[in-house]
Amino acid sequence: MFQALANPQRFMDFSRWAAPLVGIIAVILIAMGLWLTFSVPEDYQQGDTVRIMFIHVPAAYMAMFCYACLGGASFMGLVFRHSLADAAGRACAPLGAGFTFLALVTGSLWGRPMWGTWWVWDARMTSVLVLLLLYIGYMALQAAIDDEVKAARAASILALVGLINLPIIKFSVDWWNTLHQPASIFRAGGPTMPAAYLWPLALMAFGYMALFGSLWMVRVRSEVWRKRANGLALQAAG
Amino acid sequence: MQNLAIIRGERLLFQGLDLSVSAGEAVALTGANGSGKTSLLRALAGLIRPHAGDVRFEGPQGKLEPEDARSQGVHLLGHQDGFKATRTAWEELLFQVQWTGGTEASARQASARLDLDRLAGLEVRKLSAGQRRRLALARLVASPRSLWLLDEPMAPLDTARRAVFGDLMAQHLAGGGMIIAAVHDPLPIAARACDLSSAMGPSL
Amino acid sequence: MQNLAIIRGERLLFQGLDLSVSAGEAVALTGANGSGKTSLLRALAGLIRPHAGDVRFEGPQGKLEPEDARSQGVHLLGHQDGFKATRTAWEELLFQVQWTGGTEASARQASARLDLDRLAGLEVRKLSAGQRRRLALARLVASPRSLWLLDEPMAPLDTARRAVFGDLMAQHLAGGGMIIAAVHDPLPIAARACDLSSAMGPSL
Amino acid sequence: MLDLDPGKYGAFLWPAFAISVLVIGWMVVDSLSRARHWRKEVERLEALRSEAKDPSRP
Amino acid sequence: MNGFWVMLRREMAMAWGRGGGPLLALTFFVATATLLPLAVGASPARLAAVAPGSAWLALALASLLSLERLFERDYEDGTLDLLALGPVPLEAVAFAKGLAQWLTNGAPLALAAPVVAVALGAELRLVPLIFLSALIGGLGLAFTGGIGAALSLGSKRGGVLIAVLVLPLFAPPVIFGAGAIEAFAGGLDWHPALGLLAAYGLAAAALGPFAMAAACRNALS
Amino acid sequence: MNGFWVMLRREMAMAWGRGGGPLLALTFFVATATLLPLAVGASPARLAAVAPGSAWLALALASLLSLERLFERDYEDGTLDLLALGPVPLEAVAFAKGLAQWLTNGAPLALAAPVVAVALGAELRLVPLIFLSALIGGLGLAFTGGIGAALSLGSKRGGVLIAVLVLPLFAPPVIFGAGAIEAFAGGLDWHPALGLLAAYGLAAAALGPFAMAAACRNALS
Ligand code: HEM
Ligand SMILES: Nc1ncnc2c1ncn2[C@@H]1O[C@H](COP(=O)(O)OP(=O)(O)OP(=O)(O)O)[C@@H](O)[C@H]1O
Ligand SMILES: Nc1ncnc2c1ncn2[C@@H]1O[C@H](COP(=O)(O)OP(=O)(O)OP(=O)(O)O)[C@@H](O)[C@H]1O
Ligand SMILES: [Mg+2]
Ligand SMILES: [Mg+2]
Repeated sequence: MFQALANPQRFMDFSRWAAPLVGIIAVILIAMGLWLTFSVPEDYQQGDTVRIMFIHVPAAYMAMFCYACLGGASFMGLVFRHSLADAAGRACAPLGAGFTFLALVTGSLWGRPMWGTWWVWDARMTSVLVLLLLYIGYMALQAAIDDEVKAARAASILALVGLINLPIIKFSVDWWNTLHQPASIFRAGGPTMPAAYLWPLALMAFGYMALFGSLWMVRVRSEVWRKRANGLALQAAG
Repeated sequence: MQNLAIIRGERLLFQGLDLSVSAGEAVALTGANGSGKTSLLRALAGLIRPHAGDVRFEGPQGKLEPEDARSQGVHLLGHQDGFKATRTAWEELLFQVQWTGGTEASARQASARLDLDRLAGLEVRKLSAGQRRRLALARLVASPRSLWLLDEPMAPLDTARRAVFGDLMAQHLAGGGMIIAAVHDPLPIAARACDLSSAMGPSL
Repeated sequence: MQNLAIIRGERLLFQGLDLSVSAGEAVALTGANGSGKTSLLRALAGLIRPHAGDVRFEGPQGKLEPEDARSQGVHLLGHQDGFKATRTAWEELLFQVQWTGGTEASARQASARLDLDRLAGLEVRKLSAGQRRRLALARLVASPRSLWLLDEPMAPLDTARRAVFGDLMAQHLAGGGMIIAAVHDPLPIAARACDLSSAMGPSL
Repeated sequence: MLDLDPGKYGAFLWPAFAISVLVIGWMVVDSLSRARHWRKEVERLEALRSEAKDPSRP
Repeated sequence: MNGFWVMLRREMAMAWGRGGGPLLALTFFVATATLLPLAVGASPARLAAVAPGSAWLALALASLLSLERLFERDYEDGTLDLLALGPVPLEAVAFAKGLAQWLTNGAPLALAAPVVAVALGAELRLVPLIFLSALIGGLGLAFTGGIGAALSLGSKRGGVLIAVLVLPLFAPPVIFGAGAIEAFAGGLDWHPALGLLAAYGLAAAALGPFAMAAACRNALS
Repeated sequence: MNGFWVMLRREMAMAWGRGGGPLLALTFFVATATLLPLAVGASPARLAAVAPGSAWLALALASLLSLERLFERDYEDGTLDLLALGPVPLEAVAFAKGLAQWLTNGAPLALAAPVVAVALGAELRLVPLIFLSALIGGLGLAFTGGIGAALSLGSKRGGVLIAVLVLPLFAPPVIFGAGAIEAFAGGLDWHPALGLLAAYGLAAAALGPFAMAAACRNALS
């Protein structure tokens, strides 16, 4: 799979139909998820605010998932020196930053009615903020070095170093007792959430994932084109 | 502007040096390593203060204030050329030219003259040693100042470019300019020799 | 250590360059500005990765790993000499010598050889261009490495010092060393010429 | 059966959804417009090149 | 005066140039403000009390970091030689540099300061004053900071040396700026503190360039 | 391993060398700690609450400032070329640099941290723990900071970019370090936090050199 797609031309051929297809799947999943989001009963404790969960939790998962992808792409780029891997990394970062931002904002909008505060500096939230800073650092570093190959390699090193933040985010709720919920889905012993909430959550989560997949492919495509355009411009300049 | 510079520098390195340069004249400063060529050029530019003696400038209308003469009539090109590694060659050239009193048009001309047009968009960091030196020389050509103080200007240039630079210097002199250049190899133009080694103690 | 280096570099700058140097041989790299002399030297030192082709080193006992050969057998002297402006000449020399495998005694000898003893206590910042270059050359002499990669080594030296440096190079070659030097002026020793301009497109 | 009245929590619920729509919308628009821009650029440069290569055409 | 504009334009271009410019300064600001609660603990009451002051502290430190490069690069690469031989005196060059520093770093930081303060728990009504004091204060920080940057030219440990030279000079604006906010929050008269802050900024802008130019000349000779 | 010692000795000599060395770092530390009360107001209760944490914050920022020079000078003046051709791999060079940074900056700052904290009003019984946590934390700060310094080589705005890259990496040690002190002060178990701090420092020292060396090679090429 990786070998096959590592060839830019083959990737372009594949993503040409895959990107729109996955995009359509994303729209369908999110539409169904939204429908369920507003039709499940209120939570007896949290009331209507529980509906924020269906956009908060998927965004939070995606924030971490994108960073994992970024780490994977960075690793491939560093080891195999493949330009498509660099493009893959570059494509992850702004999307990941977007989802992280959403996780922060929706979490904070949920925290106000639930905990009575917009923001507390607990470990979970802070480590998510650190994740956003890492995304920004990745993009800033890439922008600050002009040589593209060097920029990509430097940013990849940073991405790999930043990977340690992922377990910190994941386990922060277990290591420190904080305001934030402990894991109720991905935990040893199975999910503890009512099934009625599990469905919209799963739909939204997969919808977000598909959306990311589709946009990621679009962005990698534009990276490939950008490289090609730069090459052509250089040729034209002699 | 036609200047006449009368110079009497005196430093621990050398004493009682007398040197005067008039319009159209070139001086090739020679001397062993450490004999004070660079120091002399910097003293002429007013960057260091001579231990004794003084530097005077004269224009066609008589004496000039050293500050005015230096801020309008002197180009100093030392080992360091003042280019920012991450800006493009053209951005840097344009700034240096405008700063020293030239215009965008003259910068463009100088860039053509020194064969820099194809390098204009490159970052300075990527230029080779000789390309970078040519960029520095372009400033001298683009903004007219009458006294050029050059510190080993030709070292990194290849043979063809040395000839071009020789032409530029000859043209500057023909236009009434003055050149004082510290060199180890002979200049490609006729120049009065001034050997600093004779004015000082043992070489370092 | 007696090395045989076989080099096949290939870059956007030049293609299909083949060059091999064996013990006791010197190569004078020439070429117009921007023809890739500096890039070639850096590629030989392993600092940049050639676009295609590879660099091989051979010792008396056959092939050497490039890493080992470079970490023990190569001296690179570029435009930048790696001296800290605010440390003294001796401190810097001693560090560079020890780092490249020499000893304090050999540093002392090299300093005497290059006439640096009187400058040893000065801060590097205060050295003149030629004095500083001599300090850099002292490292080559003090720690024995067989391949010298030199980038315009002689530009700032005065005539007397060029002769001294010529002797040093001759001695290095006589001891089985190798030299690849990028130059614009001829070297003061017999050297095989290698012109990069011929292997590339139009000069920049 | 859609429950679109979150009561007193509307002030938190709706902004959360609105900002999600905005950010996701931005991601979509930015990705697509970038791709479009560079695709156009490649096409333009390729057209230029084929013109240059083919001197018979005006 | 043409030379002054050439200089100012170059400085602005270099600061805003490719790579983000003020964005990076902002990010640093935010990050510093993030570490504070981690360090002093997350209790909201405790944080809210120190919020405006800490925003000011972060402002001063963020300015400090971007200051180091103000002259050093130009000194090392020979630009300063060129600047000394230009059409306007070094004093004008120094003024242009300070001004550009204020416009490209101080102003964006002033925009961010209220946001950070509110995030740390400051009251919303403080926002305009925090912005204003940060903006005015930035002027003083830029010009006094420039003095430190020029003085430490050619020294071995520029960064830390600047900090040591400059922090005492930063104390008054921090006192006045944070004091004005404190006074306003406590319902007291905040005008005198703000006036002092403005006076300090203007004095720094008026006198700083002379000190900077003298320090540069000294480093060159 | 001889090369490693040569390198370590040089780095230490340059840091301690004429011009102050750690003294300057200490002064910066003290000055930052001085600005804090100015910024947040001098009320003793308020200050005492934030004292140990602020000492930690100042520690992180002081480390940050001295980091900028770790690789940049060597990169610009060609020393890094020489180091790349030395007898030991760049990873060992990076380790020597990080270690020297810790010994010449981290250790003195760790000595000063308790003093500053007490001056700001922390209780005396906290002193040993503040020292210990600052010392251990300094290891993590030195090595993660080195990563940022190496990554930003060859970029346009070294100083601020380092801050942006490094501050997120500084967050965990600040959390653990300040957390340990907080726990101790509150009578809770402070061992886990200190253990995490040590783990972070050791992991940084073990893995950081690889990242630094990779970044340096990348910058050189
Ligand atoms: C800005 C503040 C917040 C941030 C940064 C944040 C971050 C995160 C992250 C990263 C996750 C996924 C972690 C995992 O997989 O274990 C998550 C999950 C979750 N969050 Fe938040 N959160 C915030 C506020 C809130 C609030 C206020 C609530 C509810 C009152 C909340 C409820 C949840 C729930 C229920 C989960 C799912 C946990 C699971 O099932 O694993 N979050 N949040
Ligand atoms: N700041 C200083 N303090 C003390 N001595 C200095 C200082 N600057 C230069 N020197 C000494 O002054 C002498 C002259 O230096 P200068 O750079 O002028 O020589 P030069 O003639 O240009 O030599 P080269 O041909 O090597 O460039 C040298 O011996 C140098 O060591
Ligand atoms: N990082 C880079 N990116 C793009 N081009 C570069 C880079 N580095 C060097 N070049 C280009 O490569 C060419 C060769 O440069 P190099 O420094 O090797 O030349 P040189 O033969 O040493 O010239 P000189 O005699 O002027 O020193 C130059 O045209 C230069 O502009
Ligand atoms: Mg000289
Ligand atoms: Mg060269």
